[in-house]
Amino acid sequence: MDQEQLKETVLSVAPETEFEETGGFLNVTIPSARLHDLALHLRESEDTLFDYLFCLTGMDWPEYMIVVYHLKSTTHGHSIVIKAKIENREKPEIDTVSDIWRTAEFHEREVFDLFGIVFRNHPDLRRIFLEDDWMGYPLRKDYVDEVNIIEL
Amino acid sequence: MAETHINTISGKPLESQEYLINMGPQHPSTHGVLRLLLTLDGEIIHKVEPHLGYIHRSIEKMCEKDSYTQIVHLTDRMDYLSSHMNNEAVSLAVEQGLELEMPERVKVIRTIISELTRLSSHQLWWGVFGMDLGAITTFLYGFRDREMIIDIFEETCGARLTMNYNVPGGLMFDIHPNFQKRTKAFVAHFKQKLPEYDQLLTGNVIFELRTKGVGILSKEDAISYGVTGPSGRASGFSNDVRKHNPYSAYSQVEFKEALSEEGDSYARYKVRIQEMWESLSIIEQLIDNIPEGDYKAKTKAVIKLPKGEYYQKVETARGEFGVYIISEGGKSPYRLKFRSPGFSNLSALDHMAKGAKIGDLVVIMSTLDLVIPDIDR
Amino acid sequence: MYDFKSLTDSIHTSLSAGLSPIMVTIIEFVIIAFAFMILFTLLGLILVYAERKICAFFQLRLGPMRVGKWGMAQTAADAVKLIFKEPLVTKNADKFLFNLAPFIIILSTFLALGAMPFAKGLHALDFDIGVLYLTAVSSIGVIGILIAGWSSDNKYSLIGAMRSGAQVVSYELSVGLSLLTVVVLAGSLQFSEIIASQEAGWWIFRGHIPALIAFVIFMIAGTAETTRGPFDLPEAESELTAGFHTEYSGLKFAFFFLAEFVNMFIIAGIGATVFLGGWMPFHIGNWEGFNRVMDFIPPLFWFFGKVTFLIFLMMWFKWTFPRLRIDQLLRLEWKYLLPINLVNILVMAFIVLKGWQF
Amino acid sequence: MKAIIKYISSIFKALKSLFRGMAVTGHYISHPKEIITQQYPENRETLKMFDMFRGEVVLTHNERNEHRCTGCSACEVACPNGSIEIISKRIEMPDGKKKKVIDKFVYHLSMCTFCNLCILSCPTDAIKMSQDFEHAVFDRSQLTKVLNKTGSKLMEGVR
Repeated sequence: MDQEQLKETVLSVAPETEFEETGGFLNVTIPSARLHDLALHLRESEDTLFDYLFCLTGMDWPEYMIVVYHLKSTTHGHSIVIKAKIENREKPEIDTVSDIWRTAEFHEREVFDLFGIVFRNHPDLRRIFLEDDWMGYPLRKDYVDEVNIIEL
Repeated sequence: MAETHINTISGKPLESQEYLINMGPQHPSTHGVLRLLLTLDGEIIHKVEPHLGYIHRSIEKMCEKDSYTQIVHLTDRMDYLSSHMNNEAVSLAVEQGLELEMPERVKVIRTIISELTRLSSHQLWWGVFGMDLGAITTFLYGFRDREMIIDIFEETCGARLTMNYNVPGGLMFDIHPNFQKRTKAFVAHFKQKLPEYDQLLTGNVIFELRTKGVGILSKEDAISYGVTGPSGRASGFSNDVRKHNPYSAYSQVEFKEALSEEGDSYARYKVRIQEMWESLSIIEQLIDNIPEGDYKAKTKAVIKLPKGEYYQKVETARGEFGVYIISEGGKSPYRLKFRSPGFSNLSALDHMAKGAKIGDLVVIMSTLDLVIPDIDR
Repeated sequence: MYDFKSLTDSIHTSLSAGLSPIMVTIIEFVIIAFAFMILFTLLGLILVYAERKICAFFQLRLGPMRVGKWGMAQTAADAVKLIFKEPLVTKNADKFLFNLAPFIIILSTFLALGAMPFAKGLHALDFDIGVLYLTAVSSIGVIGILIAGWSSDNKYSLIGAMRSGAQVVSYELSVGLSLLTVVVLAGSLQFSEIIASQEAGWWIFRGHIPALIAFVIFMIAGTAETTRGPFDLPEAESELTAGFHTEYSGLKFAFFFLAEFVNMFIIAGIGATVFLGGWMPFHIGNWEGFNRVMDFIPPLFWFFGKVTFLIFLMMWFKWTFPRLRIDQLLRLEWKYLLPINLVNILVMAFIVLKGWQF
Repeated sequence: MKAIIKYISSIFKALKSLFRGMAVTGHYISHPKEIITQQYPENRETLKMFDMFRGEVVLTHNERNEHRCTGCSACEVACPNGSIEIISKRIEMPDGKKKKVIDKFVYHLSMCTFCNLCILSCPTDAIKMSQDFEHAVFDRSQLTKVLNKTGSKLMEGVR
């Protein structure tokens, strides 16, 4: 599928989508509530068949948070980047996609650990790198830790 | 799990408990500080729960403060066995942002050193794999051959492991005059020694018993878990970045993507051995054809990436390594994400080890070729 | 020619001259006990050094080189270190059993060592059921391993102990049966008679193929019984860290360590005695001249030469092969070694019945 | 019958594969010339590192105890982990002008990752990597070094 067709497919599921082409991929920004439906559609639909989630990134912007999903189809060879925008920066929540791609289970735990984004329906949402009693979420931009972060 | 067995004499149910074992963080076969919480029933594994973070250094956070030239040396310390490829990924991502075209010489040298790194990583893996199986001698044989590659690195790049030879915009220095001679000597040497690897392990009946049918990962699962690299290719998941998205000089060389269908530990082993042959062939094709030219493109002293997003993936010895840079136009990235192959490969461990025995777990872990700093970052 | 009987007899007579028979027996006991203790220590030191050197040469290394010329004093230095090391006991360990286990293991090796025929007349315990005795006492060691694993309150140790229980008990069968094959040939369970029966040639050459098969099975099962690689599952260090002796340190660990090496010597010793003629020189049929020359080499050299060869073979196995998995290990015993062994004994019995052996 | 033949042939195949492995190790034990390990530290005299090897940062001095460091702090900026600290001072030149020179070139070996970025950034080639690799000391404070020798001064003509 070329990018135009992909756009149409995405629009048919999530009409309020914004598109952007950067970094060699088609970037799709959607509200977080739409994510699971879109992901499931892209995974299951015969024309798209995005079966390989190769990168899952959390991002902290001043007003909102974003979870980025890099998808690729091993049969069709096309790629897409979904950016799910979470408006509530203080208590971010989003649906898990670990039921669609198994690898997301670990990656979502990592994002939860470092950004504090809660993935609803995740089978085992715990901190993965840090200790269970760690305060705060280190990769957030407003995280301060005077002991461990040395400013050069 | 806790099943109820009936005492055959008294007829009363026996109570049994789950047997929980901490494998690691100090354990000879976790190769670093990986901690696995095993749930056992006798020798049989019911659940493997990795507990990570013992060597988490928050490299992604550090990158948000560093300049692009400084970021490169941090990637050495993630997957230290494919440090050159990691460096290359960051350099390529930055060059993509700067829209720099590399001189041919840089591309070829980067490819040769990448393949040498892959070879050295696979040699170490082979040695360690034998050791995990109990054949400790292989460890030294693998290291003997690896030492020659490390010497090449030391002479050209200045360090043995954490080379930091790539810089955004080219290479740190030109290759050493001895580079070609040494590399050719190594290729000739290793072509003789690689059959010995087969003789010692591949055909061995005990080795086949230990690996065949152990830790089977189907193609669907490999894709779903994002298991890449030789581990994924052994399941039939064609994912070689060098083939699908060629970078550096990979489009100029002929090589086969080592694939297998079985998806068991033996297939993963064979794929890696096959990859060593392919790497040797790639090096042979390039080593005499290093074009003349600059070893570096012109860059500004302070590199500032234009606002935007850049994703670059390379094939390391462990799989697909991705660098995702989000730049706001400054001299350091707004956010930088490393997609490390080990992390995704580890996520499949529980699935693969279910129902296997303790001895099998060691084999599965070893054939996944985990490098812990790569997982923890 | 080299008969130690005259030496032992002269000691006995000189002691009997002035002492009561009970005192003589006690003094003789003490002498033998000292001799065996010295032998045990020497064996331990030499074998550990040999293992480290041989393993190093297999692995393109030099091995210990620092302490003494060519690192000769390395094991002695290690022993000194182990003696002065603090004996640690885990908090919840069963202290009594924990301390008892190394002694049980060392006891079984001592008992087995006693029945070793080193040379003509140099033989502490020459029972008429020597083979039976040896297989019996050498399996006491597994009780020590089980106790050690159970009492150290360590989950790895427990798994290691359970593995070794299953392993040693199974392989005991093959060891016994492969020895029986030769017993059928020799017609005696007494070691001295088994050796004497090989005067015309060693059983491995005279017993046709069944003897050779029995020898191969004995070597495999014997290696398994000493829990050495490739059958070192109870202490598989890449799986169970150190298996049943994970929690032991200092002198108690040294006991386990020594016992492993002396057990290897015992297995090689039995193999040499039963299949390769023990101290009996290499004789070929009726070549008088050749046999005469061979007789000039002292029997002690023959015995230790054969044992060294077999030990080297066992080390070669260990440093070449990967380790088996526990179920494969048991499958090897019950599906391969045991049936082959049973058929082998039948064939051998048939051969003996027909008088076909050389 | 077929099963029995298969059983027996599997045994022979297994034994053959084992012997093949033993042949490899047997080859190496009988060829002691193949031994690859070195006797360090006995071979200290002959052990020479490659010229490119990055051991530690040194400030080169010539025989008149002069170095080329102008104290521009380019290396300090380039260093990713703060291993280099340059403490400069102002001295009065004979002609009455004040000039900035280095007082102390402090190098924290314990923090250095040997990435070579400082060497590349130096505009006057004042620092280089030495091939010394024996860094072990008994006290951590010894790893903080002052690289400029006492009494050294800037080489003529370097600016």
